[in-house]
This record gives sequence, C-alpha cells and structure tokens, in this order.
Amino acid sequence: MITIAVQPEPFSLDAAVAPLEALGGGAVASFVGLVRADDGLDELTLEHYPGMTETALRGIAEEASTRWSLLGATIVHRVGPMRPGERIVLAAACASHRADALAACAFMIDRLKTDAPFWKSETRGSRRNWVAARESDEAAAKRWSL
Amino acid sequence: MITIAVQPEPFSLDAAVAPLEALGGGAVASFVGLVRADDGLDELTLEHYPGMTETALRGIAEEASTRWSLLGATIVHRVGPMRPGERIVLAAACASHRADALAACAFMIDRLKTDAPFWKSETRGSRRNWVAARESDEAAAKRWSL
Amino acid sequence: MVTILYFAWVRELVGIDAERLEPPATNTTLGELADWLAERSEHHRAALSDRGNLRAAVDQRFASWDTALAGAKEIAFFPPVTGG
Amino acid sequence: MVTILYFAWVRELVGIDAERLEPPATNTTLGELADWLAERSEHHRAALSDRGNLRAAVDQRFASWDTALAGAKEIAFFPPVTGG
Repeated sequence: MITIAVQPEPFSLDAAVAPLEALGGGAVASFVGLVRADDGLDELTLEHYPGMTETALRGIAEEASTRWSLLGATIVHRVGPMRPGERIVLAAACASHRADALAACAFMIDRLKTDAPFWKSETRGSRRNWVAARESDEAAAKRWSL
Repeated sequence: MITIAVQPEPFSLDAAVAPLEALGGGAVASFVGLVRADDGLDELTLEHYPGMTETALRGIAEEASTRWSLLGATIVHRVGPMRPGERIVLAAACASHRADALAACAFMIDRLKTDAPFWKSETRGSRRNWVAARESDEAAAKRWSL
Repeated sequence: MVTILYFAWVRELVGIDAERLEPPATNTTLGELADWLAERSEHHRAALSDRGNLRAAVDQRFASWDTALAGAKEIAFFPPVTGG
Repeated sequence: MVTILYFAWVRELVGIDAERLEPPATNTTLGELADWLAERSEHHRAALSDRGNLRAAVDQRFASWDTALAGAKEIAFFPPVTGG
C-alpha cells in the first residue's frame, strides 16, 4: 500500500501513520523533517513541480517496496510557506520486521532529497534566498545505488 | 534531553514526539512496535521489572546520545494487556542531521529488545504462553557493539 | 508545440513560469534545446547558461543533456532539487 | 537479608513473586545463590535449574552467574527478555 500526499496543510503524525499501523505489520518506522530556525530564519517556502512531484514520490516509495519486504509506505510532503518548527516531510514504512521498516524509511528520505522536484527558499526579514543543493545529500542518496 | 515512560496507557505519537520536535533539530526519526495478530492472538501482556526497566531504558537512550549527535531521545514502553494493532513501544530521536536520528532510533529499538527487562505473554482463547527470546534479536543488538 | 516550464530561481531569472514554443527540428537533444532557448532573451541566457547548476526534466522525468527530445511534450528547467 | 524477585515464567514456576532471605555466606556468586535457592522447593528447582534459559539481575543490573554478591540487596531471576 503506497500513499503519497503533497499538500500545503500541516499533517498529523498519528493520522498519517494510522493506515500503515492498520496493516498488521508490527513495525512502523518514520522520519519527520522540520524547519530549522537557522540563522534567524523567518519562513521557509517549498516550491514544487505539480504532477512530476507525485510521480517522483510514488517512484521512491515503490522502489523502497521492491528493495525491502514492506506492507506499506507513505510519503507526505508539504509545499508553500512554513515557519521554523513546522513539519516539512514525513517518510514512513510498515513491515513485519523492524530492520526492513527502518532501512526503507532511511532510503526514502535520502532519495527524496535528490530525486523529487522540490526547491526551498528562505526568508529572513526582507531577504529571500534559494537554498543550494548539498553534495552530502547526493552522497547519501548514492549509497543506496545497487 | 532524555525522556523515558513506562505506562499501561496507550500513547499518541504526535504528543510523544512534540517535545523532540521543539528542540530545533530538524530531524526526528521514530520507530513504533505494534501487537501483531499472529496465529489468532487475542491479547499480548507485557510484564516488566519496575525500577530496573526505567533505568535500563534510560541507559539505552543515554548510550544513543553518546554515540550519535542527538538533541534528544525518547522511549515510551507500554506494560500490561494489549490487543492486536495497539502500539507497544516507541523509540524516537531528534538530531540536526537525519543520519544521526535514524541510526540512533535503530540502535535504541535493537538494544531495547535485549537489554530491558520486559517479558511478553500471548493469550489465544484460553491458552496463554510466554514468548521465547529470539536469537535474531541478540544478533541485531550485537551489531552495535563497539 | 512544446510546453517549457521554469522553476525556482530559473523561473525568477527567465521571468515567466511557462511558455509554449515550437523549437526547430535541429534541436534533437535537451542540451541543444537549452542552447536555443538561451538565445531568446538576456533573461533566458542568465537562467540557462550555467549548465553545471541547471537540471531538467523531459515529460516529468529527470533527464540528462544528451536526452533525445523526439515526441517530448513538456520540458522543465530548474536548479538542483532541495526538498525533504 | 536479600530480596529475591522472580519474573514471568520463573515467577509462575516458583509460585511467588518475591521473598526475603538470608543466604549463607558461602554463596559468594550469583550462580551459587541460584544453586542454593533451587534446593528450597520442587518449585524453585523447576524454575532455576535450566541455567541456559535463565537470566538474572543484581541490584537492578543484568549480571552473569559468576557475579560476586557482596553487599547485594535485590536479586532477580527471570527468562531472557522479550520486550520491544
């Protein structure tokens, strides 16, 4: 069972993982990325490529389901403006064995950083700048290459 | 910040990770273990060693905080009778970098399986049996040995 | 006709988020299309000339500069992604 | 006096969850104490004789059978743990 959501609204962790927990797998691993208040950040804005985003996220969740024995995988990604402390993204996996759920969750968030069309811009006071991609994210995603 | 709870009551994931999310770390990884409905299970009962349990869980969270760069770690473990589908345990870690949060979360749940005084018994109809420890859990815990 | 989309600072530099164009048939690869687009205006040039910092998708799939464009309907240019 | 605690099926086999005892001074290790306790009743023997399937803690810390008991106040016997 793969669930993908791209939405401006905040999400509840309990609500987002409830369908995974109902699959009877016994193990649910999840990762939540939040807006950090780095250097006086006022607002983070996520732009994305509607249509391609959903396809890319679904592809990441499907690849996770191929590589590990999963009962389900869920990715929720917010778009639009967010404040420090707000959740940006959730990657969650349900499996019968915890190792599968944990590895799939790590895989999905690593891949999401490099393989999904999102762009962050930061606002501090009247200044706004686009966040640069990080080589460490490329390296983290590459370690999953077969 | 280390938070340990051993309680008969169910717990909310949102409520349990809220203090971790408030630490400003940007990355929160969590693992939830649930009661599986294996072979017609009616009820799972968790017995524990009051006093030692809390010490053992705190020790696991403290070791995670030593090994990875964490802002906080939380372990919540239920005791008493539970039904299939209910949450048994939560291990969660907050870090500035997702790799630290994910590794610490995996470490805590692996260690919890072998290093905390809990015992599971299963009820099916009028039959009750104690769950045997699994060698795979010993192996999973040992992979973290320095 | 092909739909060209721009995102993030590429969009801001070009000054528009989409345009519908008929590229010449000599543009057989994504790289050749980017070169042709860069000629359209100073804004296009500013956005599309630094190929090392530019990424693209053909029909909503990430693509390299030597990707063939035959039959492509939607082509997007954008910076390296920074989601998650 | 030492508090002896039993958990899970060890508790069920012994038939009690705790007892306060004064073990002889010759019991210097956890293993010797287990041997001495096993002599107290058929129930104790059934619970404590299969050492391979038995674990223990001294003053709320997991301990091996050769752990010295000097000064110990609380000793617990139980099966291998199955939490999480």
